[in-house]
Amino acid sequence: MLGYTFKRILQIIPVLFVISLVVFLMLHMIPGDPVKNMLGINAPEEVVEATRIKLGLDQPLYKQYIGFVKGVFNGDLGVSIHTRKPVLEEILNKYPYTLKLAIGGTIVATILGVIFGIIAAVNHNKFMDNFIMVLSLLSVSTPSFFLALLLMLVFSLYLGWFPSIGMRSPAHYVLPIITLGTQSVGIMARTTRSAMLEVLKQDYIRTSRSRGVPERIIIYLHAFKNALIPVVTVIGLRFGGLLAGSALVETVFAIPGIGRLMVDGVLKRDYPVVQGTILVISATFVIMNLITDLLYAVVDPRVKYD
Amino acid sequence: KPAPAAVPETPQEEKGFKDTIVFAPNTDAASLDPHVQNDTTSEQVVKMLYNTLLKFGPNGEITGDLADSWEVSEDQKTWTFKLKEGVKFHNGTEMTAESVKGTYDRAMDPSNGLVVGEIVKMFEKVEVVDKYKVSITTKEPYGAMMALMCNMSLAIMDPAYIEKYGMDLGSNAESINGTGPYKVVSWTRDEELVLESHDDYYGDKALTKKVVYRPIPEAAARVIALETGEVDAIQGVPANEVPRLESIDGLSVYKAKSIGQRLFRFGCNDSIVGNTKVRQALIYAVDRQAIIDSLFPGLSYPSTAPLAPVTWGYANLGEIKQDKEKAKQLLAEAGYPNGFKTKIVTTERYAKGVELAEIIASQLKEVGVEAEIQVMEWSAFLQTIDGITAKEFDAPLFIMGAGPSMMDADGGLRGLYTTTLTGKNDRNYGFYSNKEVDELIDAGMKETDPEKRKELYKRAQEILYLEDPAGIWLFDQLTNLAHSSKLKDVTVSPISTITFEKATIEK
Amino acid sequence: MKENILKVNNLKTYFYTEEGVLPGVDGVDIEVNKGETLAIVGESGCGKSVTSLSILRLIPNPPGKIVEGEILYKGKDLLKLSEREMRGIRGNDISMIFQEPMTSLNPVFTVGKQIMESLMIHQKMNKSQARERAIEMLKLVGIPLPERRVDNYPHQLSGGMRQRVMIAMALACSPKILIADEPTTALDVTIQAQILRLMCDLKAKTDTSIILITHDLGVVAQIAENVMVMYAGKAVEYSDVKSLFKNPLHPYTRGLLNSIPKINSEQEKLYNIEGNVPSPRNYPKGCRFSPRCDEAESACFDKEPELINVGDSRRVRCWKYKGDE
Amino acid sequence: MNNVILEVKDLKMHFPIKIKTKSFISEKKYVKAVDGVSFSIHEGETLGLVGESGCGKSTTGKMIVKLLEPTEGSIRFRGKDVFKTQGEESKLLRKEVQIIFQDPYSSLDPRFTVGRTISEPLVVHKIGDEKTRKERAIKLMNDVGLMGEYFDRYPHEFSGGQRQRIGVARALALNPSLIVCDEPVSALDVSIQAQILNLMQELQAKYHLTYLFISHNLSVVKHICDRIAVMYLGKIVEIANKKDLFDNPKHPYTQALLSAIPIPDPEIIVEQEMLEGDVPSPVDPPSGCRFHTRCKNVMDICKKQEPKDLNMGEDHIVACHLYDNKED
Amino acid sequence: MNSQVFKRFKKRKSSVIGGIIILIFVITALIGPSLCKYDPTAIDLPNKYQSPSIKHWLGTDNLGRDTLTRLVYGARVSLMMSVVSVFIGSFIGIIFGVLAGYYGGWIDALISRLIDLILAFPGLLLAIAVVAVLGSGIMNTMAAIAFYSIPYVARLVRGLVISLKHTEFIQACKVIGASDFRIIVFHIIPNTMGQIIIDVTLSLGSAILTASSLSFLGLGVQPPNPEWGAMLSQAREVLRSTPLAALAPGTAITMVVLSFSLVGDGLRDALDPKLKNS
Ligand SMILES: Nc1ncnc2c1ncn2[C@@H]1O[C@H](COP(=O)(O)OP(=O)(O)OP(=O)(O)O)[C@@H](O)[C@H]1O
Ligand SMILES: Nc1ncnc2c1ncn2[C@@H]1O[C@H](COP(=O)(O)OP(=O)(O)OP(=O)(O)O)[C@@H](O)[C@H]1O
Ligand SMILES: [Mg+2]
Ligand SMILES: [Mg+2]
Repeated sequence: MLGYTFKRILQIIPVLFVISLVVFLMLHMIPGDPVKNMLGINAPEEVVEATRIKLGLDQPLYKQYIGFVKGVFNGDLGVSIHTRKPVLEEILNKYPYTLKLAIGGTIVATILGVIFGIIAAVNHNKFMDNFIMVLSLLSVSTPSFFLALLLMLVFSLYLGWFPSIGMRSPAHYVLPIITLGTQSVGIMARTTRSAMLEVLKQDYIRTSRSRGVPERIIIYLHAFKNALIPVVTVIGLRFGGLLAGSALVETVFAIPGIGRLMVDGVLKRDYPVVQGTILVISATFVIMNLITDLLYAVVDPRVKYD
Repeated sequence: KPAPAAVPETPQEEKGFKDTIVFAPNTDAASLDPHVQNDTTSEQVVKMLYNTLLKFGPNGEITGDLADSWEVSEDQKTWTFKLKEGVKFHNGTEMTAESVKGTYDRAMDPSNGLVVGEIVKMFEKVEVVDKYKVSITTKEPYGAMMALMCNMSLAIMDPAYIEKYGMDLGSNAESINGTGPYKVVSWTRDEELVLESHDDYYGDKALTKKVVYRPIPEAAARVIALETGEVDAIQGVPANEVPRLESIDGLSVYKAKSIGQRLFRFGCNDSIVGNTKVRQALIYAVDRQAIIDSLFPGLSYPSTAPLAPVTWGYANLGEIKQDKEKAKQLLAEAGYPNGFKTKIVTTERYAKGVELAEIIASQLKEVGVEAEIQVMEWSAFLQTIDGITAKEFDAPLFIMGAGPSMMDADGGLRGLYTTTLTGKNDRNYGFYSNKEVDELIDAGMKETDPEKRKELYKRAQEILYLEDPAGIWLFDQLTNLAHSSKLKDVTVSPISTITFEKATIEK
Repeated sequence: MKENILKVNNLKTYFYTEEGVLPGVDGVDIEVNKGETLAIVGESGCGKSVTSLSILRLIPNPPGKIVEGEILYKGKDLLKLSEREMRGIRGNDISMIFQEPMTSLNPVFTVGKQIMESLMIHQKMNKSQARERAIEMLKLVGIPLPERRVDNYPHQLSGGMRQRVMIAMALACSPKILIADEPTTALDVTIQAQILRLMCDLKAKTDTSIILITHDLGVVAQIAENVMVMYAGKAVEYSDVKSLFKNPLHPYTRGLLNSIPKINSEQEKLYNIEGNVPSPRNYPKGCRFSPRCDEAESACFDKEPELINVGDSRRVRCWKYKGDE
Repeated sequence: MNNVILEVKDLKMHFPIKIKTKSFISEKKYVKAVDGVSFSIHEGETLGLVGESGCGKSTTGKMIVKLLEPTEGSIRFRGKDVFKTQGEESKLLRKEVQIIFQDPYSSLDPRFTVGRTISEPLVVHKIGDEKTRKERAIKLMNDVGLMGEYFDRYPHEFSGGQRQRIGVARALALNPSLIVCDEPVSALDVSIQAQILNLMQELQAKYHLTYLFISHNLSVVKHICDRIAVMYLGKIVEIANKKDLFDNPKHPYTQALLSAIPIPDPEIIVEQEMLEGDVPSPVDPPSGCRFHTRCKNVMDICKKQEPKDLNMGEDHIVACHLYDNKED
Repeated sequence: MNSQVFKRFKKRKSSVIGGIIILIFVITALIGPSLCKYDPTAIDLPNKYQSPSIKHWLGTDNLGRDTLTRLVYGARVSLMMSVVSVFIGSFIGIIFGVLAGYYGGWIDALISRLIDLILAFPGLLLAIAVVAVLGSGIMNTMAAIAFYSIPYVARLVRGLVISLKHTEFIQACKVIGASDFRIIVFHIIPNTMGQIIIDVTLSLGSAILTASSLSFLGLGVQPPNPEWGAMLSQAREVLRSTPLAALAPGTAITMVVLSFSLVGDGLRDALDPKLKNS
């Protein structure tokens, strides 16, 4: 298992390498000049040129890329064009927020989604099934920025239960996590539901019944443990989705997260920031998938890594 | 204006005041390096932290700030400033002539590639006369020199910090050492910037101990945060929310005149729009009042010149009312009796940039001009508008925000409307070129007699505004600030910066 | 004489589906004696599994429902028990093994845990007792190194071993009746032989009654005492095994016996029953075998025949034997 | 009758599989599904191939119809190496060798009507026009005992036996000479199985077909085949004609196999010789004779040395050390 | 068979209701505009931000345009956009998926790596990047959404094809000498359609959501097109003073996206062979 983990982590490197290359090329395809963006519309041409040279943006693309890769290996993601701060520092400052959001969201989504999915599956095609699925899909079907505003209105302004913006206390996390988490509840519920439906049809469930195992144990132990296998995959995938989707939620709730950093970076053509954030987000995603794979071995004895 | 300040002698807390003001701008400061900052959000913080040699008084008159007195040489080229003594930076070191020289030398060094370099282009040298006296020599006489010395970009920094932090200066809390009424305590980017009053401030000490900046990018969220009381003041209230907020007990909206104007500039390289009559026609086709009423009611008023009234050198040329007949007639004279097809380029970066374009397009349609709207993301917009040749330029009508931060006509007109010589549009984005305007602006720059200068600029404005127009000036903006009614004496400058050096907030 | 342990009377299990009501089992009587093996044979879809699942009330509902009949186990009608009481019967008094050893074991639990579960539920054993018993059971079914195998997951075992585990699991609580639904169909001949041998041995040892469901007449001949032949949801013939093979009465039984290739005799051409097995969606009127029957007469097409007692405890559902009564 | 239509020589099929090991590099291992199989089929005969699940029967069949390319060895059809032909010739070969699969459910495209399924081979080989194809398809349907009016029906409307007939008709469409039958009746009910077996025999006579009949059911194989090859773990252990094999099985595995068959007659109590244990994994087959782990007659040599094919007369070939000395 | 699917589908009430809602929106998109008396783009400044009235059932927006009219026209834009983009994305995804699944080997390795790569990429960012490269606008938004959905479809199809490839009927086709092209076009693709349709239905909803996210970032559809996401995003800052201007498009988006999900789920239940006979 350890060897496997190590091997998988090594495998991540080429993936990240290619991702960084793709990001790099893509970014440079996007029209827009980071220097002008930074210096503002009134900046004189000479200053723009001087700055460009200073930032090394006048170099041929391949040299810029090599520089970037070299930097990465030295733990240096470059300096933000916009804020002049080291990208790594920016990311390290902001990543915890996003990570907390995404983890919180994943936990909310998983717990709610799994419970909903089981209830729906057990009541297949009955009222409860329909009701629960509509309920859990409702939030996914609402644009997240809109949902965020609605939640803020209701829970911060009208009810005064939670603060509206920022991330300064645990209470601040509630609304953003709910917004982000509920974006995945529907998918988790759907996956759990169909996994449960499928598992409940399996022969071994019939076997358990034939042995007189109480239905409760069959559903929550025998069936659920099997249904968990596809659900675990989705947790991994959704985690990546949450990371990416956090940009909007962070914007509305004024959270200084990495998602916003990334989107702002694209909008400002802050190449180093975009490269850095994507690298980190992709790495997280890939690592999350690795964790899911390892979790597999926990929930499914048929999977063995060594 | 907010009510007068509370009596400053007694400690604020005892008198029922809070010691912290929480303010939500729409973005975080990009940089707190006076030489680098070039946006309002950064500038207003820089203003809390630093001082310039001169400053604008409450009525637009120029008074001394770090400089006590100043004089200019016979040839109008050498300015000597006598500095206040005993001014302390936040870290306790004294501000001296060396500080001024160190600061300006950094600005003037082209290898630093600083935006401020453009502003100090006319400086020839900066010399220390004695510990509290410094002289600046310009290459040519410069009419707007005093206004220039008020510019926050020329705020005085600590050379030791310049040495220590180089280009990182102003990118984090530790690297900031100013003379201003507040100093930085902590700065978590995009989350929180905490300022604390500077005990050794040479002027009137700040009345509130702490000012916290908490940027909220989303306008609707900003309003909610104000309503829940999580923040005491917010910048940039959506115009349509103003009446509602005003009607809420305990909230107020403060509006101040500013240098800001919104216009759609002409791309004079365009074969159709290049025609003066066509441009005049388009100007008459637009109904400014309707636009204001629908998008910025109470937050703007129709422009009356290519400069806002608060700008030095402004000449009131009157509001241009919509006149469709005249527009059609001018179009006919220009050879387009049935109108033509054109394009409006806009960006969401400017408030309601898209809606403005939509309305103008619909108003142009009424005189037969079909305008397609192209909305661009800011970076792409910059790329299409800035630093390209006439051949590449393809924006017959494009949105612009203007306002000279020096509050002087020179800054408002020179770079923007004088003929470019480089082949690229530099700052004259629309390739506007009028010989007379070029001459007038050049003369205005060199003239040091204020009255004569005003005359020159008046003529230039007449040409730009309507005779051979450079753009459709729509409206002059008010700076608005929605705040808790307990917050008093916020300073809002004509350049839209919001500062709290005199502000108090009741419990 | 023979102690009757299970008696099923006129069992009818229908499926209420979108295509209408499907009579999966449509009137079946079963008698199982203590220590004996009853084989149920018949073609695919004739209702063998539904019959066995009905006995344990494991028919998925919806769509299935036992609409009529009695299932008397030791005189108690299982259909009248509460779900809770029924759970006490399942796995304890009557247990079942299924056709697919590959899919009938829960892949995420060790085989030991699965065997132990029944013991802990029914015999109220604690963990260590149950484990001990599980190991004992594994040994009983001939699994080498049972102490180690007990902690294996199903996927670590071969098909034959899994079927042994299934048997161990079914026998763990010493049930009175073991229902085996095609226990060897998925296995290779050599493995099948092992499993059948095991079942016979166990039966002799534990005096368990077995209901063996199969479509392999060879298997029937080897290990059953009594046989019930099903066709299209109905039992068409009851007999002891020797008489059945010697003298099949129902034309279907006869056809079935004739159409299997005999290993120990040469045939040029196999006998074949023309036509297809009818689908429960539209069973023919009259005798359900009539459309395929060589000997069908007009009466056969009109009216469903009764079960006719033909002596020696043999019963057959065919008009031909009407007169013999 | 005696000319060889298909000759298989030293056929091997090793499927690569990745086995993750403790070290970093995953070791490449192989499933030796077929590991040196040789036999030949004569024109018009039926050769049976029996053996336990996973011993490589289907893999052999698939190589013969070119669904798999062997790792080693050759398959000659009427003298031509199947895997060396190209272009037109290869296309012609395709017509000659067809296959019938076990599962009547998954071997038909659920979205194709019966008619389309049966005429598809004709379309592919551009034989005839639409009208003649339909005529031919209907004739084929009649041949296999399906009514022409079923032409436009979909597979799900048929029973398993009928579907298997459709599969047979499709295989016949191109007038092949050799048909590989991969367990064509093992998914069918006994009464239907008899129908299909009879049908196949009829068709063989009518069209002078040659069959390679793969099955694990010895009774069926005995019924339909002329000669029988017994496979164990990727190798053929014994080939003989039917009578020889059943009357006089040489290989201990064949003997065990035969005795394991339940005889549908309660009067006959066979003295079963039980095979203990399971079939070993084809990834790491036992050394020497692959059967030695389960063989009742195992000798020392069996563990070390692989037995050679021995001819016991009358084309009765067996690979077993028991008969080493009997070779002359 | 289809009638069976339909029957099973009908068993799920929420899906049926979802289907009806979508039908209503589709009909609205098709014939609604001809019933509207207002021009969706005609600016009427004096009448901006009106509350609902007999004249303007859902009030007006910031430029005095009738919200209901814009909603109705928006149905056309939003639905068309999602359908076209998902269709294009799926089409390309199917091609890649089939190539990877059917041919295996290095083609598969290449395409699979590519898919993994794109999937490891924050999805929204991908859309942003595409729009940033191409510029905003309906066409480019569609391109972005299409691009965004390619890897998902490709991955799905690849899996389906791999399992289909080993089925006996595909093997039978090979044996009769059918070309790869024939096998792919006539046998493999039609047999993946059921799953693809489920996937497409589910994607249709997320396409509308992606479009609205892009609008939120100022990268969406260009005015004066009444795309729902753009409408919502424009009206969000006046959510308080003129709630309907935001609630109307917001609700429309939620309803349609939800309905697509419900229909997709219903189809999955109805088409999934594993869940048959339930
Ligand atoms: N869950 C169900 N829903 C609908 N019909 C069912 C269900 N289960 C069984 N049936 C029907 O009941 C009939 C009897 O099925 P059963 O499984 O008992 O057959 P069988 O004799 O066991 O066949 P096999 O030999 O294939 O196992 C079949 O026609 C089948 O279609
Ligand atoms: N594509 C493949 N990749 C890897 N292994 C394979 C592949 N196909 C078959 N095998 C393996 O090769 C061995 C022989 O398989 P094959 O299908 O030929 O057996 P068989 O004799 O037909 O068995 P059955 O009676 O179960 O059909 C098995 O162990 C199987 O797992
Ligand atoms: Mg059954
Ligand atoms: Mg096989």
